[in-house]
Amino acid sequence: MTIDLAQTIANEAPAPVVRTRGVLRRSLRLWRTRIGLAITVALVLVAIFGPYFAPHDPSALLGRPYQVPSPGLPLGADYLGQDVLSRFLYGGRSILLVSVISTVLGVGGGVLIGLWAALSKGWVDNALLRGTDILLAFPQILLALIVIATVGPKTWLIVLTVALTTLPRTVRVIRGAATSVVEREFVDAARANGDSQLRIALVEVLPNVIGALGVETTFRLTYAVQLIAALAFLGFAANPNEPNWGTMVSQNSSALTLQPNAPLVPAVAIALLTVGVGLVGDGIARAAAGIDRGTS
Amino acid sequence: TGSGPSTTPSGPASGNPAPTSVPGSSGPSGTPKRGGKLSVAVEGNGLKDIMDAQNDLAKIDQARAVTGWEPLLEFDRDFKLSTTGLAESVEADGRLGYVIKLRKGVEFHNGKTLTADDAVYSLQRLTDPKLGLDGGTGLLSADPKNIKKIDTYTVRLGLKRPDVTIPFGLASYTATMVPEGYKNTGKSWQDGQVGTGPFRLTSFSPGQRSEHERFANYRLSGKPYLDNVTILDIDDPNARMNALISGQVQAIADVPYTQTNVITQQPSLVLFNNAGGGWLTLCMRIDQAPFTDVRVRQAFRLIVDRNQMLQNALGGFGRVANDLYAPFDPAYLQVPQREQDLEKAKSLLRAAGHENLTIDLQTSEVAAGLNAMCQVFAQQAKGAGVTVNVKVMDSTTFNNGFQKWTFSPDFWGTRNYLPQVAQGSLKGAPYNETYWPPKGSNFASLYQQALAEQDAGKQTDIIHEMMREEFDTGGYIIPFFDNLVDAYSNKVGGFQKNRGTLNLDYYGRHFADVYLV
Amino acid sequence: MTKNSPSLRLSRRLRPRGLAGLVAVRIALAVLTLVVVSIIVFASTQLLPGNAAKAKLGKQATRASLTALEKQLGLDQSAFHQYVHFVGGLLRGDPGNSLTSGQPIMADLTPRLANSAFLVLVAAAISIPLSLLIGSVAAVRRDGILDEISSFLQRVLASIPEFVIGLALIALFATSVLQVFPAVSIIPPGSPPWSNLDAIWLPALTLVLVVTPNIALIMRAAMIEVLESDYIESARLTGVPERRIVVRHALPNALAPAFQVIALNLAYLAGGVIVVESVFSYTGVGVAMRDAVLNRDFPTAQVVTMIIAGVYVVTNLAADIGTILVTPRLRTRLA
Amino acid sequence: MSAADDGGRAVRVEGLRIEVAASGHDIVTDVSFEIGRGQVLALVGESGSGKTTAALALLAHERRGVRIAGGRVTVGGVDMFALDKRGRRDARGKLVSYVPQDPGTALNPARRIGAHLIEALEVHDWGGSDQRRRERVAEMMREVSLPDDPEFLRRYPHQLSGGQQQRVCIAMAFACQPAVVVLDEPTTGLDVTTQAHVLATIRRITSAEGAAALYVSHDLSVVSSLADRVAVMYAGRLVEQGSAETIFTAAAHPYTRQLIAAVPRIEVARSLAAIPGRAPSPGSRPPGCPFEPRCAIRIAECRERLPEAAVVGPGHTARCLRIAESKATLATTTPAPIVAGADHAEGIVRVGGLRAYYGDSEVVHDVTFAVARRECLALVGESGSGKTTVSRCVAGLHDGWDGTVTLHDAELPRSARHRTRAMKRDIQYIFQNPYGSLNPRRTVGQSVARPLALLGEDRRTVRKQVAGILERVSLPPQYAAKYPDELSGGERQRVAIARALVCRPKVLLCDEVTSALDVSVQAAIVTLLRELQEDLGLSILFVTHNLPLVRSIAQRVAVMQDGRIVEAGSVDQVLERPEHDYTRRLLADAPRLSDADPAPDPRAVS
Ligand SMILES: Nc1ncnc2c1ncn2[C@@H]1O[C@H](COP(=O)(O)OP(=O)(O)OP(=O)(O)O)[C@@H](O)[C@H]1O
Ligand SMILES: Nc1ncnc2c1ncn2[C@@H]1O[C@H](COP(=O)(O)OP(=O)(O)OP(=O)(O)O)[C@@H](O)[C@H]1O
Ligand SMILES: [Mg+2]
Ligand SMILES: [Mg+2]
Repeated sequence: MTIDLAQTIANEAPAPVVRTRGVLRRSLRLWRTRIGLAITVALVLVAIFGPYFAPHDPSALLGRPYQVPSPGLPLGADYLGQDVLSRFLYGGRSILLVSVISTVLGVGGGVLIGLWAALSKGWVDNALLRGTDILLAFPQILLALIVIATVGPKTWLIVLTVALTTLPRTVRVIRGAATSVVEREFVDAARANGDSQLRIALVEVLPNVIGALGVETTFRLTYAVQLIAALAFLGFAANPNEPNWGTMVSQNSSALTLQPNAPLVPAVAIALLTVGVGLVGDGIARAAAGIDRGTS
Repeated sequence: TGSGPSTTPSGPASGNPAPTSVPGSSGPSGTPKRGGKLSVAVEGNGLKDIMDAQNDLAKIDQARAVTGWEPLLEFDRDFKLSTTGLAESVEADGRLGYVIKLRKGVEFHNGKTLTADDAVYSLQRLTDPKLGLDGGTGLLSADPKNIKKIDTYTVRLGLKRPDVTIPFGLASYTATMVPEGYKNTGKSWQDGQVGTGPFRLTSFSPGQRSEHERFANYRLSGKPYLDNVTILDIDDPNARMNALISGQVQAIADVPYTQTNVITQQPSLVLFNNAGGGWLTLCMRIDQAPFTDVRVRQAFRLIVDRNQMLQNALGGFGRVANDLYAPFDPAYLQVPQREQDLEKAKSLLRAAGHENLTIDLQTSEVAAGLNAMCQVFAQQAKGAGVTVNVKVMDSTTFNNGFQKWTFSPDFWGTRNYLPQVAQGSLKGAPYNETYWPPKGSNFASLYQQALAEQDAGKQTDIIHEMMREEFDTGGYIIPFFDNLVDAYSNKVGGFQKNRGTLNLDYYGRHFADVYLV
Repeated sequence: MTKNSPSLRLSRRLRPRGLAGLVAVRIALAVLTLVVVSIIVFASTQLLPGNAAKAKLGKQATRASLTALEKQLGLDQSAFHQYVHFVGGLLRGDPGNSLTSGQPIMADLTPRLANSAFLVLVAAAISIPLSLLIGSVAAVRRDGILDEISSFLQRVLASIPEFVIGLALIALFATSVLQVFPAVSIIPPGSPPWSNLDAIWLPALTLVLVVTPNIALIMRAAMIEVLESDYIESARLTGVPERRIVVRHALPNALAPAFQVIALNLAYLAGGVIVVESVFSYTGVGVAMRDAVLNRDFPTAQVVTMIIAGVYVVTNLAADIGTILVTPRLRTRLA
Repeated sequence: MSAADDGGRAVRVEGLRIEVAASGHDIVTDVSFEIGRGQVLALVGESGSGKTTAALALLAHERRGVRIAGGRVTVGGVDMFALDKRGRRDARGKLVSYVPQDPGTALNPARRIGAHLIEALEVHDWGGSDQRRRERVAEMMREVSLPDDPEFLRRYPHQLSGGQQQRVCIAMAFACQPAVVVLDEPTTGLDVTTQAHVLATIRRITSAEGAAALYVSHDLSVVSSLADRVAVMYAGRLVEQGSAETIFTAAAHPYTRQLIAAVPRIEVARSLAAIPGRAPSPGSRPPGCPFEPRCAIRIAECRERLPEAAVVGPGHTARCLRIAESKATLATTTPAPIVAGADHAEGIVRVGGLRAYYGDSEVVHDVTFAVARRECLALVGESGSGKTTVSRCVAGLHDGWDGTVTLHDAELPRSARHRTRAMKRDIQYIFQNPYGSLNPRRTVGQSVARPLALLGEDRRTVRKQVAGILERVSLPPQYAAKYPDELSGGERQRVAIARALVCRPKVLLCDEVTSALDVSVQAAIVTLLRELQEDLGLSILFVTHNLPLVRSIAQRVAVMQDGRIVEAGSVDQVLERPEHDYTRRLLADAPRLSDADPAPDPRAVS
């Protein structure tokens, strides 16, 4: 047993619990949130509906490798002679799906464990924190590499790995945000009523850490996208010929000067997606901080 | 005694597909100049890099071996045997032996003179089955117990069975001569890594680099021109390109096929494109469904649009092939080019009961263009109603499954027909991926006949019969012969085009011909 | 009704006191973490389909050679015995031979470690003071135009994958636009990393661009929280000059949260080098790790993992101790 | 800053107006007052009335989002608003200094006490030499009754108690011998004993240093022993000003009078008069008299025009049109019999031999008491004496305890988790802080309905009962849809009480339920609890450190010190004839309102 530094620091300056009702709405008033949301929505739309607008089969061989744009191939061809535009339109789905699923899994699990730790305190809390410490000792990419080295690059494995690297960070953030909430008396009131631990966690505490959760989710999502893209870049993608923004960057990264569209379009898409989501997170963070400070 | 076919210089096989001419491959002119240091980046194998004069696993190991060591015979620029190596002559001595006369006055880096003792040791080491050296793969018929010194400069190489391809084996770039007692002890390369080549190895770090220093007493006077050569292991082709562009190295092996324009756009760089005899192939295991049915194999060969595959997988840097290998062999079989015929493919598949076939194609980018070739094939197969799932994996997994995959690609270097059959198309051949020949075939006995046949004309007939069988029913889909595409700075001279087996003109013929301008 | 058993109370009383005691506890926990990490790392190989011997022999595996190699690698022993052997090797600094090269792992890794450590330290030495400065300035001028722009840019930078940054830097400074820095970081073996400074600029710059925004954003938030606090307002109302308030009053209180983030980012750097080193072909542990994974060189991958985990644990330990030292409440509680 | 022509005044505030920067709504409107040298002016008013905002204007300081929009503040002859940035900085701490409300957060946790004190002198270059400054620090430490040894000065703030921290802040404020010191509720966070010490310190140091003081407080009884003059603030305006004696004995404004009437008296049991309604927030203040909506004696005119400050007596002004009526009809004290018929025979809750632990330290030792039906037992004692711990043990919220707690003779399991539904229903707990005890994310209705839902009631019954119980605590039914942040503190505490009452408990545990509230709101809550006790026959354990309040609510009282009950008995007996020293000390330290006209003065009407 030892003192927990994070907790002590948190206790030292007890941040007023954010009046979370309105954090999200208030964040929408910030220009950065709006820009972020616009970017994110645009890219999500591209990812979801892109395939319906793709002019070609994404794996059809339509030109010479790295053919420069022409009327038939508005963004030119990639390393294999496939249409960059069609592959771009198809390529958002899987990266979005994989990163969203793994983020949901990781953040979901992290929220449950984080709340559990905050509510339990004592040795349970300590044990859970140690557990996250152990997971954190493997940097994200390293953990992913170890798992891939063991089993090979499978989609479900990448999802689980990214979720697993997301989890401990979420645990820490949520636990940190929740420690000041669980000290509040309405939690005691619920306990005195005989509410179950799970209900207290989900109904009483969780809504009060929505601000932190919102920020955390957006950040984790950007890291998930980055991690998946980085794995693809290092050559660990589940199915390299499936159109996917991450693999597109790595497969075509050499054509930066020859046919810049091929690597740049997906790279910019990834960057915009993460920047968009990140800006939304930043907006939420600022709105929450603004409410904390009593300003808007 | 008649000389073996290999020592008989013969012209290029008449029907060979002509190498595509590629612009931008003219080197700088000028006379060679002494001095300077050359850095060359070659694709390596990371920590798997080895230093053994008679063995190689990756291209970078080749580069190192040829820099410091030489074989008895050599291939000339037309892929014909020449006696410019360490042997003055290699003569057949009956059906079961060759007599090798060593060049006199050849000095090792440590000052010792090359003698028959060294040659006997070298040949015994090469043919030691326990060592499994690459340099020995062309000497499988040799009898290790029957390698004898005749005098100080003469050695007799006895054979277990008649084999006229032995001189080819002796010309392999890894069939080098090492001093007696040579060992690849790994740690103590400083003491033992001694050869007769133009450069002496001075340092070696696996996965990183090796340093080579000019050997002043090299047997060709005036050569080499360079003082030092550094061979860098840069695995990532983009990084190699970047290193060349930013001037960190002066030459690189293997420019990615799709990126040659990057080189040609730079006035200071030279693209060095060599039409070699190497080939990429898709291997169908004829002993496994669905390829047990010859009609499926035939259908798959008809699926391929070879030209499109060449353009899209190799960016055009190669020549369309006809499901046959050994293009530089004088006996190469001339048959009409096989073209894509999806209708015929479909009807063959229907007949074989494999309509709407779905099959996995396991691949890994163990050679440039393999994955692309597989993906192009998958795309083309759609036209015949065949679903090909390309499974890309890391090289280790892929290599671990070598010879286990039902359908997978592979790559081969330049060889003549019979040596190639010995490597990959016989039962018991070390790299037989297609499990050729089929039951009931007389392919193996034809091979034995051809090996023993000293009459070139008769041998050609036998070879044609073998090639015909492979062309009709074989397990290889050979869409093209790939070119070796390298690049160097225009400050470097001395690289010359050849039909060679190795990059950068055999690494500038041991880097002896290369100079800085 | 005896709620508190005597043994429990006794154990509480045995809790170590004093700074040394706390540091001892922290170190013990760090060691414990490393032990668990080592068990996980070791266990991961046991999960492998096929073992290390098979991975090594690959193409040429035959039954006999496999058994022989298994014996040589100790794979025929019990898992526990193998684990003890594994940890023993790590502790002795001789964790065995690489499966790919057959050479001692540390022979290859030691110079790489020096290179990577130098790269990370250079990146840290630039990014930590820089980010603390940017974060503090942004907090002091918060919501001003400077702050808005700088935090927007930082958010954007923090969101771009590191390999994209690396590739962009290569295009910008080494190949396409300018050719002022080398694109590939070639460090001759045997020479210390600082003798090849030009090889380090671009990778270090990449790491700096990746890490700085993370620390700066947290520093900004921590600093704002401190600047909003009552004691800062009190100091203002006592007439303390603003500069002094920022430097003497606010900064020490913002450092504790910053330490934690710095530790996390240093640990990130240790992992992030895998990608960045790959982009620049930098001869470091990151590339060694990537190759080890590609080649299924488990012993090497295990050692690199243990090293990086060790870096994480040590930086965290340092951050914890640093936090204690800058937080009087914690420091004096122990006195 | 020689005060040449300030006519003996240390501070002069004229027409001060402060607004919310974003909206332009006034927080403080047209505030004028003066403080003579060496004088203490108390600025009183309920929460949100603008006291802090106005007080900080003396230092020309605007809090974030707030703007000083008009008026003049002269301190020691210096026009504070005319100063530039640097001038203000020089003035702060030297000419006018500030003692914040919460010393716990006002001292930098990373800096030593000595550094704080030295810096306060150093930034103004006070004394000229370090030696001189060190002497001054030692002198100040003695003046605030703290040790002046270097060891103590090397301590960090968290190593001091709340009272010590506040005394450090006071020492800092007086260190440079300012003309005026602004003290913003400096004792609110402290228990009575500490509060008494700090008040004494302030009294002593103001006269010793000859400084004027502006003392901000919402607690009239605290102010009565300290202030020379009192200014009453309501909704951003000063509604009444006068000498302390006048205000406490002859207040003119209805608000002041009702405020005084809401203060519990230790001497006499009385029902506390609450002021109905709530104070308007900035932006929703009426154009007429701001107190009009809540005023018992309002007339139509009150709504139309803002009353001017009328002179009532020497140095006594009030902003009211109905001063005479106010004095005639509004009593400031209402003695009333409050001792109800507690059923002493029936001990519903019995606590026997209770020992409670935190970790390995025992903080409650062998506590025994019982609460009968329809009885209110007050548990009093200074901070840290274990009051909360005892009540949490009874409620099952703290499970580190030995001993017995019985309800209707049935022994209760230690933790609420192991208690039956009926047990949980019968004992309900109301928390100290109404801001913390309601989940900000759940509506009032949801919060109140939760205990019922747990008892398995169906939807419709639940809804009916919620509406009923809200009415019982005087909240309109539509409040069920509101979120806590839309409610005032008093309303929240009513919701908390409603939640506790909704499942008809037998026993209510109230932990300092009024300490976070203004006196006028406290009066309303106490009245409500008393009614409930009467009507429903509830037993109440009322934890408080406010002794006067005990008089107004409890029948019996138990005094706790260091985890033990040192004295127990009927309220009258314990408060009037205390037997234990500790009780006597508590009584002596309790602030008293220097009383007050017992009945309306008939002469004032004429
Ligand atoms: N930055 C701000 N923006 C908007 N309104 C504010 C701001 N600061 C204070 N107010 C409002 O001004 C009013 C007066 O606040 P102030 O803190 O001066 O009251 P107070 O009398 O000191 O109250 P308390 O007794 O609770 O300390 C309150 O209604 C508050 O909501
Ligand atoms: N969570 C805790 N952990 C350890 N000790 C505690 C804890 N809570 C309270 N204590 C200690 O228990 C003792 C009794 O505290 P308790 O809160 O019951 O006092 P109280 O009389 O309610 O005080 P207050 O008037 O300040 O509310 C105190 O000495 C306190 O320091
Ligand atoms: Mg206030
Ligand atoms: Mg209490």
